[in-house]
Amino acid sequence: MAEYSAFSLLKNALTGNRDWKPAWRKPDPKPSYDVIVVGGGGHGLSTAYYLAKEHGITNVAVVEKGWLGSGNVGRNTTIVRSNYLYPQSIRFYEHSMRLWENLSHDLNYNVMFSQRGILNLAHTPAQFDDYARRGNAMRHGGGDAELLNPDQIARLYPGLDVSASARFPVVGGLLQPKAGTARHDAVAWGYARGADRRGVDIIENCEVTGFLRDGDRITGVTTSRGEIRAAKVAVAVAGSTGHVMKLAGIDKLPIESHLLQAFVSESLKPILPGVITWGGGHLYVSQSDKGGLVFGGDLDGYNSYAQRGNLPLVEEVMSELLAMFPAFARVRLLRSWGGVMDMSMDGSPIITTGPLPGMYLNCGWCYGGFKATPASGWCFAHTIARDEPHEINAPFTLDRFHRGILIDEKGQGSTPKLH
Amino acid sequence: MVDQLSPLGPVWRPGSHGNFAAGVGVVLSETQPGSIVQVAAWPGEEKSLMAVIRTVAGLALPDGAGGGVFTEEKAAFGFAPGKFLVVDQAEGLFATLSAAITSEVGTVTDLSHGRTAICVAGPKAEWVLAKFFAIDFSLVAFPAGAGRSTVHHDIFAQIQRTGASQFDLYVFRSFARAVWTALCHASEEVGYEVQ
Amino acid sequence: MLINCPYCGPRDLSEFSYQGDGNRTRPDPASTNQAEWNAYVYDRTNIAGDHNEIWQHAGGCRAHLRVTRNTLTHKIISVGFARDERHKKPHGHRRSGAHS
Amino acid sequence: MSPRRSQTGGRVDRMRTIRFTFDGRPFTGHAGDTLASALLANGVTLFGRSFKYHRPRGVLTAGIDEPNALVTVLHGDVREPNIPATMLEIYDGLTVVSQNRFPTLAFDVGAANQLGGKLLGAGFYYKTFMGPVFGPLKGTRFWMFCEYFIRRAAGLGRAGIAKDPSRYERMNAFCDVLVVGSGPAGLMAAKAAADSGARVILAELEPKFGGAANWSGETIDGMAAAEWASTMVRDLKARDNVRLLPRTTVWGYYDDNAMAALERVTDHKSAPGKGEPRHRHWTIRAGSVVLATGAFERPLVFPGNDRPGVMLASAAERYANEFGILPGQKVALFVNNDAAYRAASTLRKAGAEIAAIVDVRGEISAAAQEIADEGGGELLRGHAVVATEGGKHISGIKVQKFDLANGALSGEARHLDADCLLVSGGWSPVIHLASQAGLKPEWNEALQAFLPPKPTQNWVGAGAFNGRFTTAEALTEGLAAGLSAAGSTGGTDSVPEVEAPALDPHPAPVFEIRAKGKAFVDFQHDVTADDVRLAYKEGFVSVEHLKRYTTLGMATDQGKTSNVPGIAIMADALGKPIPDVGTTRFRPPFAPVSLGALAAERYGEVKPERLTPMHDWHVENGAIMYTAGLWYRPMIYGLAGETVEQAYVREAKTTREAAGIVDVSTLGKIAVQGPDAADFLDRVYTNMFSTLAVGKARYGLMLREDGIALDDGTTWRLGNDDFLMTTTTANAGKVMQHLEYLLDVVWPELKVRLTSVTDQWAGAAIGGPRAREILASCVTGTAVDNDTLPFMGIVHGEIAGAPVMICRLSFSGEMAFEVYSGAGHGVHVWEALIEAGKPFGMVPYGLEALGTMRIEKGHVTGAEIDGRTTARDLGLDWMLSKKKPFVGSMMMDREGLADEDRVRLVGVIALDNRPLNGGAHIVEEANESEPRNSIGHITAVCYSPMLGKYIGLALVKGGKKRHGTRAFVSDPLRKRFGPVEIVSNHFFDPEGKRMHG
Ligand SMILES: Cc1cc2nc3c(=O)[nH]c(=O)nc-3n(C[C@H](O)[C@H](O)[C@H](O)COP(=O)(O)OP(=O)(O)OC[C@H]3O[C@@H](n4cnc5c(N)ncnc54)[C@H](O)[C@@H]3O)c2cc1C
Ligand SMILES: NC(=O)c1ccc[n+]([C@@H]2O[C@H](COP(=O)([O-])OP(=O)(O)OC[C@H]3O[C@@H](n4cnc5c(N)ncnc54)[C@H](O)[C@@H]3O)[C@@H](O)[C@H]2O)c1
Ligand SMILES: Cc1cc2nc3c(=O)[nH]c(=O)nc-3n(C[C@H](O)[C@H](O)[C@H](O)COP(=O)(O)O)c2cc1C
Ligand SMILES: [Zn+2]
Repeated sequence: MAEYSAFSLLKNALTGNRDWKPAWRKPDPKPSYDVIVVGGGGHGLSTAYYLAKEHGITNVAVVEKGWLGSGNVGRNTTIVRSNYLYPQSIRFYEHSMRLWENLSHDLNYNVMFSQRGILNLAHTPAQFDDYARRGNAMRHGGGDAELLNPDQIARLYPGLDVSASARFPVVGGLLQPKAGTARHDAVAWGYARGADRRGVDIIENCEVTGFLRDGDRITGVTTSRGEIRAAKVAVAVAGSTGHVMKLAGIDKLPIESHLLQAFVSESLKPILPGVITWGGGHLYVSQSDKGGLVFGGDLDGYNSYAQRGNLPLVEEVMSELLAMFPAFARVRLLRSWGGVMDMSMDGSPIITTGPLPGMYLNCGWCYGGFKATPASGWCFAHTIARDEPHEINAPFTLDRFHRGILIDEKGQGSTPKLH
Repeated sequence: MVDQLSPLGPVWRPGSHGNFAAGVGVVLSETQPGSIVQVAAWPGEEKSLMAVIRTVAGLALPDGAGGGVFTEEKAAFGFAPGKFLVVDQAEGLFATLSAAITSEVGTVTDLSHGRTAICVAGPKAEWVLAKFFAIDFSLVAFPAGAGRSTVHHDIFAQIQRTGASQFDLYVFRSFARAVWTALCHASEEVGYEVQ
Repeated sequence: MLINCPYCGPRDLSEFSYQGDGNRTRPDPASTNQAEWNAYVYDRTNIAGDHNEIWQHAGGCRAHLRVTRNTLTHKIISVGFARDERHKKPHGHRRSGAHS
Repeated sequence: MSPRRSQTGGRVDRMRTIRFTFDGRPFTGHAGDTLASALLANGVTLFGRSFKYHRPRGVLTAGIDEPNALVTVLHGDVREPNIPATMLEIYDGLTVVSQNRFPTLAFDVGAANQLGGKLLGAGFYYKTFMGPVFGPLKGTRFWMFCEYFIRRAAGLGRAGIAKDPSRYERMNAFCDVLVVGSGPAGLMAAKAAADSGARVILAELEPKFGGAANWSGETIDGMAAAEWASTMVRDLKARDNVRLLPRTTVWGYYDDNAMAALERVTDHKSAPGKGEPRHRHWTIRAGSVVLATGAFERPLVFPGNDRPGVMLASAAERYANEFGILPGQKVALFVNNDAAYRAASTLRKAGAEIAAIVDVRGEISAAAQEIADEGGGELLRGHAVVATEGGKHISGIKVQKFDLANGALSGEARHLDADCLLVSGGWSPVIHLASQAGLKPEWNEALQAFLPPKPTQNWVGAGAFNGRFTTAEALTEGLAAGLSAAGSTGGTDSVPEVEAPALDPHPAPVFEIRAKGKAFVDFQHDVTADDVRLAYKEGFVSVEHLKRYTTLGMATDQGKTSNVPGIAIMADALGKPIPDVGTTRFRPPFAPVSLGALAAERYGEVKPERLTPMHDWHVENGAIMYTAGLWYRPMIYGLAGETVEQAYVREAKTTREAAGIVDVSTLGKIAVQGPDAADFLDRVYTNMFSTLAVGKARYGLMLREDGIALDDGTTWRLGNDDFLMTTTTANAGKVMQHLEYLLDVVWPELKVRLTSVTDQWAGAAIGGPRAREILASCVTGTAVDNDTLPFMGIVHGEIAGAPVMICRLSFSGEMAFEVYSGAGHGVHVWEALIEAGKPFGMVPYGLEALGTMRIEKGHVTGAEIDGRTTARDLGLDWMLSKKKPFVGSMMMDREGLADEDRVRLVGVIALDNRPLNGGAHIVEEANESEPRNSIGHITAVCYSPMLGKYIGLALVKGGKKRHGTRAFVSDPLRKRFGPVEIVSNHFFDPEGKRMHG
């Protein structure tokens, strides 16, 4: 019997819920491993899981400086989509989408992946064409996309201001039906449990404070819980990339750490069927299963490792949300928070071997890495196991910036705060 | 000469509005100066530039960031390092200043059409302006004559205090109608009069 | 966050526009050193701690400021005009000219 | 038995009756009542249903910490859900409905969830609903099917979809000292700071200032505490340097003492005054802050502790003293500390019978003992409540002996009648604001409470906030805090005398009574003590995991009453001290804030409108307006019965055949002035400007630092040191910032000034074969013939008395001129041109015709310069000077940007004579059903009146090499597939004969 099922729930309910096991063990670090994954976020955990599952590498430790999932995986707006423009991106995120679609089964853990669709609103004919370009690119890359007119949109989203008198009237929208949301914490916990059950050591409260090296080669890490050696050290620390890589002597990277705030309203009865974004600025909103409106917008716009933002952005986001849904003026903000984003110079990620021998790097997720969690771990595991990228992540190199082979979805160039 | 057309158009509604039962909180007006000129000194030339302003416009600018002066007809204030806005109810100031300021000293830019001047006056002027700008309008922090550059979201504004409870706002002409509408809206609560 | 503009005084964050890492030096316009250019355009120190950065007082005097700010706490340690800092640098920068 | 209003007492205005409805039933209350107090006065104790099990719930508190009594306020169609009844001041016409119940509050089918019991424990949904691995419900479908029902059961109130007509505003304030909270500590602090001359703001979330003084029943300075508070408030009100903000919750502590506060300006009124905002969003920039936010009382965790009729002791005291309400006739108390004894005394004096005081402690202070002695009722020391009895309201309790040392229960359970149970589990200082900066609060063992962290910002604390739970201490600390915040070294003020029973502020360390039955920790989210233990068992032991796994503290009250008990239970399970578990992270807002308030003045008008000088003319003359960024621009000037396509085709055709005029005032315009201006332009443009003669203009292209195209436009040399640069409408701001950065940061040695003069000039472009004649007929002061005004030449003249500057340049490809006049003269000049054009058949044209003509000419704009293309991609390599470096020159040739396989600008012609769409892709294969292998996309389309065909510009791999070849437009999104010919982007008059005339 699967460890988790309706039946096991019932059985445990009858026995007073006495027999549940910890979702993952709390082992002390061993002196050495085949692979150390630095960072117990979604990507680190899925990397460990796929190392074990796809490559049979189970002598793996995931070291996490705080509590598991305390980074961005535990604080994102949970949007999963693959509505990209460039073929490289479409291929990667479509791969992720396929993994998502079977993830709860694969992990025997309900990650509540719900394909409720994402709708991008367009407010000028030029923007509508731009979305059509992207939607068509998706269709040419094997993805799903549809264009909706304002009537169709109004029917999907009652309460949305589709009036012609709106400051930025809705002229149409791009819908990706397959997109949706997943329960962010469950993704971390599900991967952790999956990896744990396959033998991976998940070590919390274990901060990497330095790297062990043999000449140029990385041979392990020093941590707040002692030295740990490994043949391979894979870094997947998202917002902390700059800081952690400095510990390895890499002083500069095409990454800036920026602050992204997110917001949740009080619980409401269902009012938003899916994810919807506003094109007059930058805003995305959906409703959690608990009923809170979960939403966010732009970065605060300055380098930060603080996980905590400031008011101007809060006000900006609210004004945009209400431009869409004027009725929400009387809905109340319950909580706001911030995460540290590893913004890359073209807005696309990096999954690569190196930059030092014995090291592997996974970063540059900007604010879109949650949806990538399965594919990122899957590709990173491949890259670590085989010492070369899979063709799906081959374009996402570290040297592409200098070489000018950019994957700049937004066309913003090397201004990370604009991606 | 042809008169300048006000950008306020249909939103300019003279008279009293809003909750003025208990008196008018602010008086809003468009001052329509004939000349709005930006002069800017190269670093080190600020003093010579201020001297020219004194000779040409008869305005003795005080030293210090944001310093300014005003008379019935004219006004000048610093709003950025080495940069001043000089305003005259009469036209022609751009030509006079251009003639007087050499390229060794600085530059002169005509903004007579590019900026709209709005005056907010009255006991609630500080209160109304504080709804828009994150600067301290109290007299201690913002003395009479002084200038400030600030912004309300997308709308950039240069503001000179021209009285204990009077401010002149210079905003981009294309935004003037939006600013005016917003000012009227924000003033309703205290009652306002458009002159 | 309040940034103390040397001209305007302390002003709210909403008046400023972040212009990025202040540790970057733009190569001489005539430089043909590709690596230098690449580094200028793409590489960032991204310090977790006191960070040297450029802000423009875009909603104020529009001057660019060189700010030292702690990226862990957001505490601002120092502010000055970016142009002054630049003047203090040992090498003046050549005017542009033809490739040599 | 039920609560009722006592004959006297309280500070509601019994002379003023207020009518409101709850779930359709009419009720009355008095001015000064909250919905909670008014309903209690009417004997109502069932207020709502809990989140998960839909348990009946009453009111637990009297304030902002209320987890249970949440209601929805209706204003016609406009709904406001999840409002604590304890914070809702009643007014005539108030309409309230209960929530999270179906069909009624009393009979709710959702209550069946309770039967799920242990099945629905914390995190049950992670363990099931994965569904079958095959069949129609495979994969995510099954979960989505279940989710549908889960979502409907969850959620609390229902939001509406009708637009809220209210007004919201923001306010910026500056002060030396912001005092948050107006209890004894806050009032003292405000006065002390004000006395020392500081500018003070005092914010209080309640309608009345005074905090605990309003209901403590103590004596301060020989007056009733409430009286003392009123005196203080009168004194403060009279001062110029003090601003009092009632109904104002300070909810956010942001960097550098930027404090966010929400003032509920008119929520308590039947109708707002003229122009009055409903909520005002304050940003208060305070030199220093005094945090005097008091403390929240905590409930105890025991089976049945959520039954309506169970209430915090301090809340009951408040209902009695402030509202003249007896929450029950026969009141029992269950406490672990002294403070609640005062409540017993208060209620007894107000006329209630005290059934019993159940105290977990064996020993109590003399003061408490004294109160118990005078109170009648039994004092059961060393006892605990192990159950409550009753249905939707409490009718009795069960009590057992309790051993404080080990938490063991013993002896027979005894029944006691009670229609109200007051609980007190100690106090938690309101440290939320101080903790928002992220530092950890500090546990105080004696007080069994988390005290504020060390300051990281400029604040001082005072009173109960600091864990100083007596009024005397609050006053002393308030005075000191006020002085220190104001930077004053000493005042002459003395601390007022307090008369109060000498109760011991230290509670016994008891949080939970472990007996059989559901014992609630988080009332709103139905998190039980067993849920906490389940989380422990499954390894969710970090306090953050505990929170996320059980949702403890994630409800609308953010665990104000429940977090500490939950942490204590986890600590107990772990066998660790409470501080080792720690608190979860505090975040703004301290209490929920309306989104409308945060959008403030932007609610209803998210962005300002930007208008050209000729805007009104366009609208009056039939233009349909487009938004272009913040600007509005004419799309077409349609005639009656015309389609958009017919209109723009007519406009473009007329322009090419006679003349047309278009408003180009939105182009970005930057004055570039100074002796180094020409040098600077050479550096930032890819082509040369230093060689440009005065009185001439040149087309220029700028790259970004990374070598990608940034913007294009013409720059006019008006004087030796004086240039007028134009940019595209969309990029004006971006270009300005780019140039300012270079000048200020990179080349400060250059003497160049940049000024935005976009708004200074009105621009009208007039083009077509008759354009020159039209101009000649209305311009004075200059000739406009070929010699005086050659291509790219500039002249100055007048039109109808207004000075103008004319440059002969062309976007349409026609003989064309841009006429610039002062913006204030824009309409005047425009109308004169329109008048002059009449005899020549000139039409005004909009963006569609402009686009059509530029596509025919193959010019690029934002759709092609999209931040991803290089100069070469756009066919603009001819503009890349080899004689000088320029911004981007070293980066534009990198391998990825020089790649032959990149998309390049071409023209496309629809071979099936059907319209094309922007955003359509181009493919080589005639395979409509399986879109794949895109080789590029269409950027802009039109019907070309000159070619009589549907044409477009496209970025296609191979570019020029494909000229003359065929491909297909593939636009599956709009179901458009068909053959196209790829041609040069210069469709029309490629030699430019027409514009050179
Ligand atoms: C507010 C917000 C909203 C977002 N919304 C979305 C969205 O809607 N859709 C989407 O796809 N993406 C979204 N994202 C982005 C997404 O969450 C991230 O890109 C993604 O989670 C990053 O990967 P991760 O999960 O591995 O990162 P993290 O969870 O941040 O993992 C990195 C881990 O490394 C640990 N670490 C750091 N330094 C060390 C060290 N020295 N030693 C040991 N461990 C260390 C950290 O503690 C952390 O747990 C959002 C992000 C935020 C913050
Ligand atoms: N154990 C005990 O007996 C005990 C415990 C706590 C308090 N008290 C009593 O409470 C009083 C303490 O005085 P005090 O002044 O410290 O506290 P207080 O509770 O009298 O006042 C605090 C005030 O701050 C307000 N407030 C809280 N957060 C706010 C926010 N974010 N924005 C705006 N207002 C906010 C509250 O509404 C309240 O009015 C004394 O009278 C004391 O006896 C007793
Ligand atoms: C999708 C999502 C939904 C959330 N819903 C709630 C909620 O209903 N209640 C709540 O208190 N917090 C909610 N949060 C916010 C978390 O409490 C928390 O603030 C966030 O995960 C960041 O962690 P931190 O605040 O501990 O740094 C939600 C967060 C996310 C990402
Ligand atoms: Zn400034």
